[in-house]
Amino acid sequence: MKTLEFLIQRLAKAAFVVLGVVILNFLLIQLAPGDPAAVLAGEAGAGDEQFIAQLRAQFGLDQPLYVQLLSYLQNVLSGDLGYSYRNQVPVADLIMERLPATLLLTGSAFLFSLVLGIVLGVLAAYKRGSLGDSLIMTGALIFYATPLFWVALMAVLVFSIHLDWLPPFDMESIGAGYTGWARVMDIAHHLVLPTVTLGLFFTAVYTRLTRASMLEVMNLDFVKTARAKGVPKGRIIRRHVLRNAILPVFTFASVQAGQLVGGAVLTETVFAWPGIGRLMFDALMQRDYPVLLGVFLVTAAVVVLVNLVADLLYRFVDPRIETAG
Amino acid sequence: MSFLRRYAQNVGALIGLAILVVVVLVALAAPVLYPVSPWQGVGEPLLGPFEDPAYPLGTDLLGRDIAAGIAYGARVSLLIGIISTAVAVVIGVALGALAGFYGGRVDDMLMRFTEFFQTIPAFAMAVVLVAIFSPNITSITLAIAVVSWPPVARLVRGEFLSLRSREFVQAAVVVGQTGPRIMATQILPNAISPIIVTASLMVATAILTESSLSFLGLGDRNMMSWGFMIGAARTMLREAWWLSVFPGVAILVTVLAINLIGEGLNDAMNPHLRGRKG
Amino acid sequence: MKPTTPLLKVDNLSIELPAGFDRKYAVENLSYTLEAGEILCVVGESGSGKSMTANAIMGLLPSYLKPSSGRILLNGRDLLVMSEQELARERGRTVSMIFQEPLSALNPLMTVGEQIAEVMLVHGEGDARSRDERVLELLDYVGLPDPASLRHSYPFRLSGGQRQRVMIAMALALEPAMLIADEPTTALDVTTQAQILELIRRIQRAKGMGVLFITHDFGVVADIADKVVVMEKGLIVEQGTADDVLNRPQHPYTRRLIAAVPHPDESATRAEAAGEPLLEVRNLQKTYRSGGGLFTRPRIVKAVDDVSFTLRRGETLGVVGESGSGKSTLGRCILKLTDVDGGEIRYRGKDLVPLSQAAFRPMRRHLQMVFQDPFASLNPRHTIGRILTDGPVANGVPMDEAQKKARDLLALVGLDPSAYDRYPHEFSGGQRQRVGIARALALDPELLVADESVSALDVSVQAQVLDLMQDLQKKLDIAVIFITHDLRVAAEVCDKIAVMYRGAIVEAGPPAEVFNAPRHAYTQKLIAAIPGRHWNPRAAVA
Amino acid sequence: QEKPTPGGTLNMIAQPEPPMLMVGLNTQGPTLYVGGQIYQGLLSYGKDLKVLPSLAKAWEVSEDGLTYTFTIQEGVKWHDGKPFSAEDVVFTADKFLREAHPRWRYIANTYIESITSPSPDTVVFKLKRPFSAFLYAFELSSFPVVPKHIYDGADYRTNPANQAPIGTGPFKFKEWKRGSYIHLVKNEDYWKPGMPHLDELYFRIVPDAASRAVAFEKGTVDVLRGGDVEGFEVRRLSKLQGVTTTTDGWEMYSPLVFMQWNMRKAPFDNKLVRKAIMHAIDRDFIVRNVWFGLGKPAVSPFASTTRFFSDDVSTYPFDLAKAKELIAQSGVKPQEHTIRLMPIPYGTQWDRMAEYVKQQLEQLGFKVDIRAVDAGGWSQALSEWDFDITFNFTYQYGDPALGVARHYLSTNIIKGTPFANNEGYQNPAVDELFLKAASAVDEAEAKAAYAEVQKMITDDVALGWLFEQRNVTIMRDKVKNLVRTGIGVNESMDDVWIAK
Ligand SMILES: Nc1ncnc2c1ncn2[C@@H]1O[C@H](COP(=O)(O)OP(=O)(O)OP(=O)(O)O)[C@@H](O)[C@H]1O
Ligand SMILES: Nc1ncnc2c1ncn2[C@@H]1O[C@H](COP(=O)(O)OP(=O)(O)OP(=O)(O)O)[C@@H](O)[C@H]1O
Ligand SMILES: [Mg+2]
Ligand SMILES: [Mg+2]
Repeated sequence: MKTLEFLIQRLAKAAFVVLGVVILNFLLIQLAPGDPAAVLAGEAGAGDEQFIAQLRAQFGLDQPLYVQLLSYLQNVLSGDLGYSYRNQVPVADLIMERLPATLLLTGSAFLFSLVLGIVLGVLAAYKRGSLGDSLIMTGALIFYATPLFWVALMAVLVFSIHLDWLPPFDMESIGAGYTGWARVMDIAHHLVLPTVTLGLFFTAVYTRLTRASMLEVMNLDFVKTARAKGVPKGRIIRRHVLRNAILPVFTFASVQAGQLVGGAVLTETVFAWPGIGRLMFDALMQRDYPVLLGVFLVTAAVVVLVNLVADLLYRFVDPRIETAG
Repeated sequence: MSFLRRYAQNVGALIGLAILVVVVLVALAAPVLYPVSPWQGVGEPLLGPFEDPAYPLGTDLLGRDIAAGIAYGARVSLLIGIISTAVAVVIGVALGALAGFYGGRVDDMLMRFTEFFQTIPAFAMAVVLVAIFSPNITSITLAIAVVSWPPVARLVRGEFLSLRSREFVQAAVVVGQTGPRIMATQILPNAISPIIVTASLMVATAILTESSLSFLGLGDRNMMSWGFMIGAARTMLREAWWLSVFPGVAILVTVLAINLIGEGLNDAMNPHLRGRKG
Repeated sequence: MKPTTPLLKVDNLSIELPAGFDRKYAVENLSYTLEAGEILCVVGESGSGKSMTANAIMGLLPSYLKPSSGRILLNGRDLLVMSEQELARERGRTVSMIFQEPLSALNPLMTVGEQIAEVMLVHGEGDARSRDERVLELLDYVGLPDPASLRHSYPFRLSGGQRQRVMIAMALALEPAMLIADEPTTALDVTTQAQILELIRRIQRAKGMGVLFITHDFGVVADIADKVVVMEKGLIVEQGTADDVLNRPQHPYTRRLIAAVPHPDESATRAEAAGEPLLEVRNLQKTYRSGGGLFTRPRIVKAVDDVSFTLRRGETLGVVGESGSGKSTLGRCILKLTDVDGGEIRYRGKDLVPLSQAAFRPMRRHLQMVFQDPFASLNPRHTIGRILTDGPVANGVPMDEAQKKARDLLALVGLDPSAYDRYPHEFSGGQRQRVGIARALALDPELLVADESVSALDVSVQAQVLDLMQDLQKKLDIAVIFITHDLRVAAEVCDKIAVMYRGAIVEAGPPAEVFNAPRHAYTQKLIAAIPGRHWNPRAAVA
Repeated sequence: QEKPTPGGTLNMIAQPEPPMLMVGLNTQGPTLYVGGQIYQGLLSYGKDLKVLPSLAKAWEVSEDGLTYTFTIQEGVKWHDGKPFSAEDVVFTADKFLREAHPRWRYIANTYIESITSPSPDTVVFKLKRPFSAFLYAFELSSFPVVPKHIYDGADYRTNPANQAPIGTGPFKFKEWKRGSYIHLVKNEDYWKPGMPHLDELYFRIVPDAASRAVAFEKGTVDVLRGGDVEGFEVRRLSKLQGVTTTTDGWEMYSPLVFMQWNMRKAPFDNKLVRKAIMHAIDRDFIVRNVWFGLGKPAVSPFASTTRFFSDDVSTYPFDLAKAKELIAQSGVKPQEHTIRLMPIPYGTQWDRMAEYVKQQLEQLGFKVDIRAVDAGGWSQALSEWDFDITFNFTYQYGDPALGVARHYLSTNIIKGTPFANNEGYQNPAVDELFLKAASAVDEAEAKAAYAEVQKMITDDVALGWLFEQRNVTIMRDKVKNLVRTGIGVNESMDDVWIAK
């Protein structure tokens, strides 16, 4: 019952936040110079006033701002994200076509960075002060400090061009016509570089966080209790420290999940990954507002959802939550 | 000054500080070292590093000196990093302090507002802001500030929330100090160390963000920045590696240094977390 | 006729502190023995090295603290030369330990049953089923209700006393020969403390264990000790049988400690303070509501329930009661640090309840407070001078005047004038509490609320601060509301005592009356639980 | 000649990803590239700009230059199986393009009297007055023929067929995975017998320039169109083994790059300043270092590849001293002017060029502030005349009347569009000469007028002509017959084949 109530409350809050994000962005976008009609005219390589006026009327851009906002909100609430000015396709179709790619990429980067980060962080904390610790932490620091696109360029140069191990871009072998398992393997193969590129920065973050959290928990009283019970060090780390230390890492990770989508803009650009990060960037450059707003709405919804799921999991993992409210 | 001593005990932090001092000096001395604008072509185009001793890091395709670019780029990167962080910290501290100190509905409202900003991926938001306000140093700095304040606000809120109920704050209430005064003189000084630590890391992130924006073609075209240099030369990576490798290393080293400093500050300011070597 | 090898023999143990500490050794040349079936109490002030010996025995010292000389012989085997693996085998099996803070000493993410079973598991004892049975048995043995369901609970669901019982059950799981208890009852209520002490004594007798019991409370020592070791600054200053040390203390330090033990002064009956009532509290109500949502009812706590009393100038009212009884809330209501749900608080006839914060601010100077924690109540970033002048300046006193006053106050509370420019961390706990008192006095208040103002201090320091407060009160004719959980302290310093229980005052009267002839059942229970009641420290040092 | 092998897949790059493939509604480069395989123009043009048949197999111009009669191909079918007829051409010309295509609208409204189809295989255009460039207005980007049965009476822009276009071309639309690729397959019912040779076409979407180079290098794509990769990559890739390059196939467009300044504002209202700027810029340096030799310094507003080009014009060789002297003469104090330089947001080479121009203008003493904008901002600023100086380029479309005149005619000073006379150049003599040349029935007459006009415009320095772009098409050797006409890779690839 409590969980259900929690769920309803959180969903209401989530809806509110997403709506807020949409309004905020809608207003923000109005500040941009140039409107979609001008961009389309520019792209068409020609255009006269009549052409631009036609487009404006068609997009409803000749309406006053509040009318545009209201009708947009109305549409959104009824599940209609509008029509892409530039592509002349429903925004929802466009996003749905590209969302899976981004979810796959960010999801695997998230898992990759979380798992690797935690493993490395635990190792570093366990071997605190050793050479291994120093190596891990130095590595983490360097990946933390390296621009993502730089890693991407280098990775392509080394692993695709020189070593020819991994495909440098695309999500799958186009035109190869793989199906079933072969296709899965093909996509997995293509997924490696972008995942690692996008994930390395966060791996560094989680490594550092895990290590700090582990060290902090190791200082807590109950660890001393466990030692006093005669629990061996390995078991103390696994059973007592790790579980307690990982919770803050998870919390942080769930908040950070959204940031991965931001990083995906760059990764998708370099790796020609057909995701919504790139869609957003193109839509922005082309003033394709409905698409831009749609992407923001969907990413906001995804982020909120991820946080919600994380909170729910948290309630199962940490028995204290329920009373803390 | 035990704080300084604790800081000085941390070798990494000292190295970081030394590097940053060098970077700052280079930034300050740029106009003296390279009196000609870094945009001015001075040598043969596309000289490799050390091909001509006058241009030890080589030249780009317009014959501009890479070394000069890196020196001037230090100014821009540091400027953007520091100012955007300062702005973000001011916004974050103001909102976080109000939310944490007054709690209740004020807190609710401010935190909802913060959530709007946190729900939008920071980098995507920065891209949109810069594109909308057209890329120049002001819009870039502000965009980075706008996307980086929420964590500060949350942090400060948390600190204020917990400090608010501390006895010395209650004592200030009891002796009759007013709310704003208590926030400014009693609570803030005690919340300052985590803020400084966070801020130092934010400077590093801001430098990275600027470079990523430049990479996407959203940099200020009048300011020679490291990110711009990489962004401009990235497609030439294989033809002329030095164009992007040197600024890349500059970013890496600077961000690394700032990080080391941040961690050093963190360790020095939170003695109980200090890891002892055994 | 003693066996040749004692259960535990600490022989000439010294532990060096890292550079930069105020003394060279945490403990120095420590020697004592503990026999099976004996309770050895280690007493001494905070920082005297009590815990350090216990940790050394368990091999739980931080890695940078190494015993520099001496031996710790457990059943004749030197623990200091054992490897970590060997030690781990001994811990929990031959020697167990329980700690002061029962919440943080349990893993928050494991059920208590799992945590108890783990002791047996890591020592390879029994199989899953037999361990389960043993857990139930143990939980029952330490007096926990409904073991079958309780073992699936997480620690946060248990009360402090229950958690401490879990700790004890865990320590007993393998029936060790020796138990170390490091201040196991300090975090508990007197009533709970009494139960736990009783439990430990019972088990010790039944199992014939040797117990090393660390405490700073002589009352506890008087109740349970067979032998006593008194420590000061890392050194043993006196040791012997309980009777010898308690009743015939030799060392001046021991005598000083014992003299400082609060003890109700039965003889003194105070003159009823006369004059105008300064503060009248009538039917005060305060209810906390928390949580609650669409489907759940909020948690409602009546923290202050229909409380009324009158306080006159120069009078001291002691408010006592167990944790959570609403004492602090009452104090907070009077100082308007929280809003009130009903009733009146009349200060000089004027009701404070309806006043807004802004309207009340000018009156604040008359009602001041001394806080509990001398460490937390002083802003670590302000100098003592700033701390003392902030109040007057906020109330419109010119800076130079405030500064002069602050210096006077330092002298008044017995601090060096040089304290003015120093920071709180440069002072000891007792000194800080003096600063806290000076801060309250800086505004010339008429009423002082002292919420557990001495609980965080060592007994001897506590006695000094109490003396100071009584002294100042007489001198300045201030009314004091003295909040404490320690009946002995209240009885020593108060003119009147009010006993609170679940938000209500269940009994009130002069200390002698409350102490000697408690009427309410709760008061009776409270008094019965006071440790060391049968021992008169005054007689010991007379 | 070798005999074509049938079959095979050709991989190419669509960069940037086109908004749609309906050529009638969007004439962006990639739209034409992909759409050109689906739709076809009425005519096509050779590398020498000779008029070639496409959907029209024959054409006739009356003596007075007022009547144009086209005979269309027989047996042509739309991709949905419906027959193609003259009615489709009339619909395209009179309704669809008149409404949706700004360039055609201008021609139609200015010159055309009537469009009729007297028989199922002929279309007749009657003009109000002679228009010598008329025959050049029928290639793919100017006159893509669209199916009447699908668009007549429906809203053009929201027509579902825009998503699955129906044309007459050699390839049919199969699938478009946005952000990933566009897939076209062989049109089995294509009207040229035995064609196309290829089975499938893939146009991949690879947003990053470096990745595009990698794609070619690794053999993922077989063809790089001009602009797909940056200049220095062209140099590197063309040296690879088994790779052929050509600069052919751009004759129809012959893009010419220029600086566009706002002549309404100081200091650009001063002719001497404009001349000084021309002298201050080393066009050779730009072509060599910024564009890696892929171009030719421009001397005239007309591309040297076009018919009416004349080199008898005022020239402005690189000469900083002369430039400074001219500034001194002009009376303008450069330090008082901060010039906003707005680069066109089309890639890094354009940015480098902006930086070079900035550097040169600063040598004259001006302060220069580069204002980076994205495509939206650029269009807007240019359309609203809110700029000091920017870059732009023009396609020639085979005849000055179509591609060049629009930038200089004072009648074309229209707010709200980025491709008009945005600099605000006004010279009645120029207006008149352009008009005269366009209406000339006699080619020699036109030539004389155009020569005169080039002289005048270069002397006025209406724009700052920089260079003629030489776009390079890079392909694997196995790709045969790719660039055959003056519209290059936009031409239907019906005769393209891959050697085994
Ligand atoms: N982890 C530690 N690192 C360094 N010094 C320590 C540490 N723990 C204790 N000390 C020092 O060792 C001395 C003895 O400390 P110990 O904890 O044994 O005192 P205690 O008698 O148990 O005091 P309390 O009553 O406050 O628990 C003190 O001076 C203390 O400052
Ligand atoms: N801010 C609060 N919100 C909700 N409940 C509270 C709050 N403060 C106190 N309570 C509850 O009110 C009751 C009385 O608390 P109070 O702090 O007055 O007790 P106390 O007698 O001072 O206890 P202690 O001796 O532990 O200090 C307790 O049950 C406590 O849990
Ligand atoms: Mg201790
Ligand atoms: Mg209390």
